[in-house]
Parts: sequence; structure tokens; C-alpha cells
Amino acid sequence: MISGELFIDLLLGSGALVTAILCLTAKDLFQAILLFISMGLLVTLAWVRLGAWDIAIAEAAIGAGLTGALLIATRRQLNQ
Amino acid sequence: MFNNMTLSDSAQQEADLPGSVLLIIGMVVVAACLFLAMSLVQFQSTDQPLVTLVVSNLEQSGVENPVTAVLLNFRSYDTLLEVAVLLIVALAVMPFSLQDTRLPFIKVSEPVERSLVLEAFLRWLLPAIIVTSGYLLWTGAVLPGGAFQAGALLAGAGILLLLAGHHSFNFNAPTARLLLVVGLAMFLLVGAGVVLSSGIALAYPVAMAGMLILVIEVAATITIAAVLVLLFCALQIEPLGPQPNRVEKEKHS
Amino acid sequence: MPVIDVASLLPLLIAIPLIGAIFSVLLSTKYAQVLIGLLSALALVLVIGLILVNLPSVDTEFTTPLRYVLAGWEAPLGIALSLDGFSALLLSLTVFLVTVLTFYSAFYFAASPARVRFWPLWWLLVAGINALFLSADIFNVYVTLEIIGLAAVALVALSGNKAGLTAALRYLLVGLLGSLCYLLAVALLYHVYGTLDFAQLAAKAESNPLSWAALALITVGLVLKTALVPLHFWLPHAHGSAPAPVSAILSALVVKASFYLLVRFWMEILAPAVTNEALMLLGILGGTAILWGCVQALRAKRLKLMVAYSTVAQIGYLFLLFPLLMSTEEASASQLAAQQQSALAAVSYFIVAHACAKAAMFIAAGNIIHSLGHDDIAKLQGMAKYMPLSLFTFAIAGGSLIGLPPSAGFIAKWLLLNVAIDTHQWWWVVIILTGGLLAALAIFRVLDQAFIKPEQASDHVAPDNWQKVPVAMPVSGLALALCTMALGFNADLIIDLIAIEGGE
Amino acid sequence: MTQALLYGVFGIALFGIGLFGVLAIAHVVKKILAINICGVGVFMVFIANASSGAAPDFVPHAMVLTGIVVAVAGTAMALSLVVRINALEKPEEGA
Repeated sequence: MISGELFIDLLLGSGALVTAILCLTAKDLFQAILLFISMGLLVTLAWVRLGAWDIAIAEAAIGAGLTGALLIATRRQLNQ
Repeated sequence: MFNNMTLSDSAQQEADLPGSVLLIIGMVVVAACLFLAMSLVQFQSTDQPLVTLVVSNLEQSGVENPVTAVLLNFRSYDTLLEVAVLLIVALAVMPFSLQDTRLPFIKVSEPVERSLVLEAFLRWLLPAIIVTSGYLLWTGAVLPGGAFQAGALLAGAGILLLLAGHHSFNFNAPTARLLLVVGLAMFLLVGAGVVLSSGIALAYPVAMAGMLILVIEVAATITIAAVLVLLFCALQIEPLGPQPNRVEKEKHS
Repeated sequence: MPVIDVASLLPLLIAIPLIGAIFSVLLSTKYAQVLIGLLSALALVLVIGLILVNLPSVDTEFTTPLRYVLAGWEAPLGIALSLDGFSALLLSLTVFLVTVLTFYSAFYFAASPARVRFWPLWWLLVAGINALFLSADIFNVYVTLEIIGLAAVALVALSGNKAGLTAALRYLLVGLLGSLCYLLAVALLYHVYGTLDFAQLAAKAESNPLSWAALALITVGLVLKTALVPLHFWLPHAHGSAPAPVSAILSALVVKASFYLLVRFWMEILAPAVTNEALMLLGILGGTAILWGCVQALRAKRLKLMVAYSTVAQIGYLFLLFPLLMSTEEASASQLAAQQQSALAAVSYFIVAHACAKAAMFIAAGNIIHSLGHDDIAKLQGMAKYMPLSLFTFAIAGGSLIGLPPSAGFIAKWLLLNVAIDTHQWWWVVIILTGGLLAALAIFRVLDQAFIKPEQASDHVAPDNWQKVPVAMPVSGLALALCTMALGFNADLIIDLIAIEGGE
Repeated sequence: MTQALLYGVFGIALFGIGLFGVLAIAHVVKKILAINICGVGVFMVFIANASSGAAPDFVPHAMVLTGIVVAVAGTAMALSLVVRINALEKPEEGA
């Protein structure tokens, strides 16, 4: 039987997988970027679950936050 | 237009990749991943010698947070090279022009459109962010956090400042170039300086380790923040290349 | 008893270029940057000279590599630098080429605003290459790979035109993907063996599925970066559209850096996981690369593109090392070790010969572009009259690439042929000879245009777009080309250095 | 199946998705996204393995922290190249 704890992990992991697939299949670039950022946030939760607090902070700030900001800035340039 | 660019030039493979090729790529990738996953599952995990090593040497590292100890003491050489990576990226995206070297780093100007909300927000938020990033840096010695997180936060403040429109940064100014290299320079300086006392590069004397790590981290935070703001500037404001062309085009139209 | 502790000099090889980079960022005037460049190169030469002089010779007891434990933390907790014969050879090659190319770049970038960015990136790239050759830690190698990759991309992008930027972007994406494959392998290896140190891994490594997976991932990642056929698609344009000194260092050293790592992993670190079939596969890819690269070089319309395709072919020769490492049932362990040693010596010789020749060629091509503004092979008629030194350089370096005696390229191929015959793998002999023939055709196609048709020259070379290059530019290329000749006469130097590793 | 193994497998799956994306999608920015997804997968394998023992192993944590910064650096460089290429392309098409 799957315990409750493991169920959360399963949910987080498959959530990250699904958002990753959606991100790569999205037709619109902006949508893809938003999905990428949300995958970053899901992964941040996974880091917390795995006890990696330092990485969770770094992922939220740099991995999802900064990369997302750079991506959105790029998209604005491309669409101008 | 956008599709053209991505298809014809920048893509490794054409967009209209035939379905059969996609299928083959997909099958290869899936097979490789299955093999990896299977061998990972079958592997009986052994003891990890580094877990005890990190814990037993933590006292001599000068910090209490084990991740910081690994990053800035046990494996500080990796972090030194990582700061060099940041410098490379900064140089790669930097809008170089020889004329700008004499202009000051921060230019204050009247914004084109004022956002009162953002300004009021900034007046309160900016000091708070700077204090918080200092706090993150300080606690990095004990709790999760450290130079990279603090640098990212500080960069956030810089970017907000930029968005408010009052200020613009000129990264060719001597001050800016100093900010970009100070992290690497300080790291090298400390790493070489400790040779005098311990005889080994990057080996801090135990008594001073905490202080030296903090010095390196402060310098690294400044560089990280500067590089991140520069990255944002390079993408956000005007692209580096063909400004003359663009002006011409506007004249024509 | 050596006068000084040689190992303590190792960090200097990384620190000097980093310091050079910092100062070239801070002092961005033209002469300051050149001065910093020459001083850094000089310092590097001094340090590597001291190391080589104090390196124990083959006769003495020197079975373990030099080791310097950084930060005072022994592996597996800390990171060590190490130096053996193979890495000492590659480091000496790096320092030598960097010195010549620094001298060349001082003139090449004299009038170009790109120099402000070139010099710091150049020294960061050199720091990365040196750090990679010295590293004894698989994660540290990842960081050095990224330094090399990102600095190389930034240097390729210096050209600033659309072709250059596109090539740089493709190069960057390929490099990032390759590094990630490598990093996943690091994760697996660390999980299985609990250490990141080369020597400790080599002692613990065994043949199990995770080791195979790690070796496969490392190989795919590094082959992408080394540009072995069929993963070479990014190389010709990246090397062909970069500024000349950058093309030279990319072809001469950067691709060799990832090849060096492949050798480390296949011969030492993960040797137990290696099978004969896998070795053969790499050999076949290498053979294909030789033929494919030569054919493409024959078809190339631009001179630099032709030189870049020739790099693809030359990389193929390097990969012939792997099938020559194969064990056979009748050979004893000591015989196998001797066979592997001679194969490695042949390939090391090849690396040095190709590095000098290819750098010389790119310098010659760079001079031609500098004065003509193009490098269209069809429009090079009679150029030998105007640029005798550059074309002479091109001819000598070409001779070495073809493998004409008495060049270093000849000795390298000779050694390789010997090992192939000794191991009864005669088919490589056919491929090596065919490759030499095709390379000769490609080189003579250019020389034919440049030397033999002077009467048509006046029609094609308009004097008004003709720019004279400072004499130092062709001279530095010629110096490199002559080195390939000098190496041909002094083959023992390199073979002895490699033999230092023989104790293992 | 333990938590560490579960995340390890998820990490490999993410790596695979990213790898397929890089190879199959032509759009550069999406290729860059795919490479980042690959990276996240690799980091997940690292961290999952680090938590497989009784006590967490902090060395992989430090390595991943380094990896994240390097990944962002590479991404930023790629995006800046995309923007520059795009800027060079526009005047041509407008003319």
C-alpha cells in the first residue's frame, strides 16, 4: 500500500512531469514559460520534501524566478 | 517572422521533422531512460562515506550550515570556478562600447512614465530587500541561505529600481566592472593569501575560517547581484547589435 | 630530490589566467590589455617550464601522478589537482599555443573594438582549459567544461554577424546538452561509488549496469563536445565563423579537452566497464569521421570552413585510439599495457601535431581574410604572390595534416599505423592512408589556386580592397607551422613525456 | 519503493522528456526550456540519491546549488544570443 507521505511525493513528481510535458507541447510561448515556472515551483516543493532547504530557496529564487524573468524578457523582445 | 527565425537558423533540426524520425528518437530516449531507471532501482544503495566526513569536519569549517561548509570550504575550488562562470556570462552579454567607459555607473533621470504605486512601493521595499539579503547572507553560516540566495534577492532590488524608470545602469563604467570582478578577485585573494599561514591554497586557518568565508561571501553576493542585474538589462533594454540599422529603419518609415 | 615542490606550482596554472582575466576587465585600454596578456603568457611559460624541469624523469621512481590537495581537504571530501605525463603534455601544448596565439591576437585585435571583450574571455577560456587538464575530480570537471564551453561560445559570438551568432547559439545548446549528460553520469557514479575523485573511482569501479549507463552518458556528452561524426554538425560553422585566434584555439585545444576526458574515463576511471564492442564502435565512428570530414573539406567553398571540416576528420584519427586499446585473448596483461601505452603515445603525438598545424592554418586563413575581406577558395588565385608567408604557412601545416615526412603529422600517422598493424587491425591502415590522400587533395586544391595561377591574379585581386597585415601575424603562424616540422625531428620528447604515465 | 527511488525515477523521466524536447522541437526558446527541464531532472537524481541514506548527504546539495547557477548562466547566455539574432534579423525582413 502507498502511504500518505509517499502519495504526496507521487503527486508532486507526476505533477512536475505533466507540467514539463505540457510546457514543451504548449503552442503559445508565453504559456510554455508560465508552465515552466510552475514546474519550477512544484520542483521546489519536491526539494523541500527531500530535505534540501538550500536548494529549495535557490530553485525558487534563481531556477524558477530569475530564469522565468529572463524568459519573459526575451519573449517581449521577440514579439516587439 | 518569429517562426522563421527559429526554424531556419537557430534550430538544430527542422521543425517539420518527419514523424518516423520523431518516433525513433522517442523510442531511443524512452529505452535509454528505462534502462537508467531499471539499473537505478536494482542498485542496492551502499553507505555514503561523505555523510559522516562532512559532519565530523563541520566544526573545523568555520560555519554550521553543512551546505555552506561544502560550498565555501571543503569544495571551495568549485565555487571559485563557478564565480568565473558568472564573469564569463557577464562579459558575453555586456553591451560594450568604448565611449561609455567614462559615464557613471548609475544614471538618474526623469522616467518617461511614472508609476506612483511602484515608486511608493520601492521606497519601502528597497531597504527591506537589502536588509533581508544581508540577513540571508549572515544566516547562511547557520541556516539555509547564503551568497547565491542573497545575491538573487539583491538583484531583485536592482531590477525593481530599473523598472521604476528613475535609474539606469551603465555596465561599462569602471565601478560596474569592479563590481563584476570583485567576487572572483576576493576569492582568489583569500585563496592565495591563506598560503602564507597554512601553506595550501584555499585552506583557511580554522580560527579565521568563519570570517574569511564571510568576506568571500559578501564579495560574491555583490558580484552575483551585479551579474544578475546585468543579465536582466541585456535582455530587457535594447539589444546590443544593430542600433544604427534600427534608427535608419525608423527614419524610413 | 627536487629543488622545489613541483606540486605546489599546479594551482598557479589556473590562478595566472584568472588574474589576467580580472585585470583585463579592470584595465580596458588597448595597451594595458596587451601588456597583461603578454605578462600572463610569460608567467604561464615560466611556471610550466619549472614544472617540466622538475618533473621526475622516466628513469627515476615516478609511478604516481603529482597531486595537490586544494583547501587541505583530502578526497573524497575535497578536490585535488593532479598531473601525469599525459596531462603534462597537454598542458605544455596549451601554454605554448596560448603564448603564440596571445602574441598573434595582440595584432589581430589591434584595431577591433571586440578586443575589450576578447581579452578577459580569452584568459577565462585558458583558465578553464588548464583547470580541466589538472582536475582530478569528476564534478570539478563539469564546472571546467562549462567554463570552457561558455567562454568558447562567447568568443565565437564576438564576430557579431548573424552567421556567427547563430553558430554560437547552436554551439552553446549542444555544449549545454553535452554537459548535462555528463552531469547525470556524475550523479550516478557518485551514488554508486560515493566519491568524485579520479583515483578513488578508478580503484572502486566495477562492471555493473550503472557504470555502463554512466560511461554511455559520459561518452555521448563528451562526443557531442568533441564533435565526432555523427555529432559533429555544430563544429564547422562554429569554428568557421569565429575570429581567427578563437578558431585556432577551438580546433587545437577545446575539442581536445573533451577528448582528453574521454581517454581518462575509458582508459582509467571506468576501465572495468569498457567492452571490446564499445571500443570498436568508437573506432568505427572515428573511421567514418576521417572519410566524411575529408570529403566535406574537399567540397567546402570557404577556406575556413575547409579547415574546420579538416578538424572533423582529424578528430576521427584521435578516436582510432579506442579500437587499438582492445584486449585479445592471447595477449598477456603486460603486453596489453604496452600496446595501450604505444597507442596512447601515437594519439598524443597526433594531438600535438594537429594542434600546431591546425592553429597555424587558422592563423594563415585569418591573415587571408584580414587582407582580402573574404576567404572564398575560388577567388584565391595568385595570392601566393601577395601573401607568401601565410600561404607558405598553410602549405607546411597542410603537409603535416596530410602526413608528409618529415612533419610531425607523418610521425603521428606512422606510430598509429604501427600499432594498427601490431594489433592486426589492418583495415585502419586503409582508412588512415585514404584519409591522407583525401586531405592531400583538399590542401592541394587551395595551393593550386594560390600558387600555380599567377597570371590570372591581376583580374581577381583588386588592389583597392587589399590590406597589408602586420608582419607579426604571418610570422606567428609560420612559427607554429615550423614547430610541426621541428617536432617531426624530435619525436622522442613527446613519447618520453607520455611514458611517465607508464608506471600505472 | 522508497521516496529516494521514486524521485530518482522521476528525475530520469524529466531528463528524458527534456532530451526528447531538445531533439524534437525546433523553436529555440523551447529548446532552451527543454534543456532546463533536462537540468532539473539531473538535479533531482542528485538530490534523490543524496536522501537515500539514513542522514542526508550535503555534498550533492552543494553540487546542485553550483549546477543551478551554472544552468542559469547558460540559459541567460542562450537567451541573449536569441535576442541578438532576432534583432539582426528584423531589419532584413522589414526591408
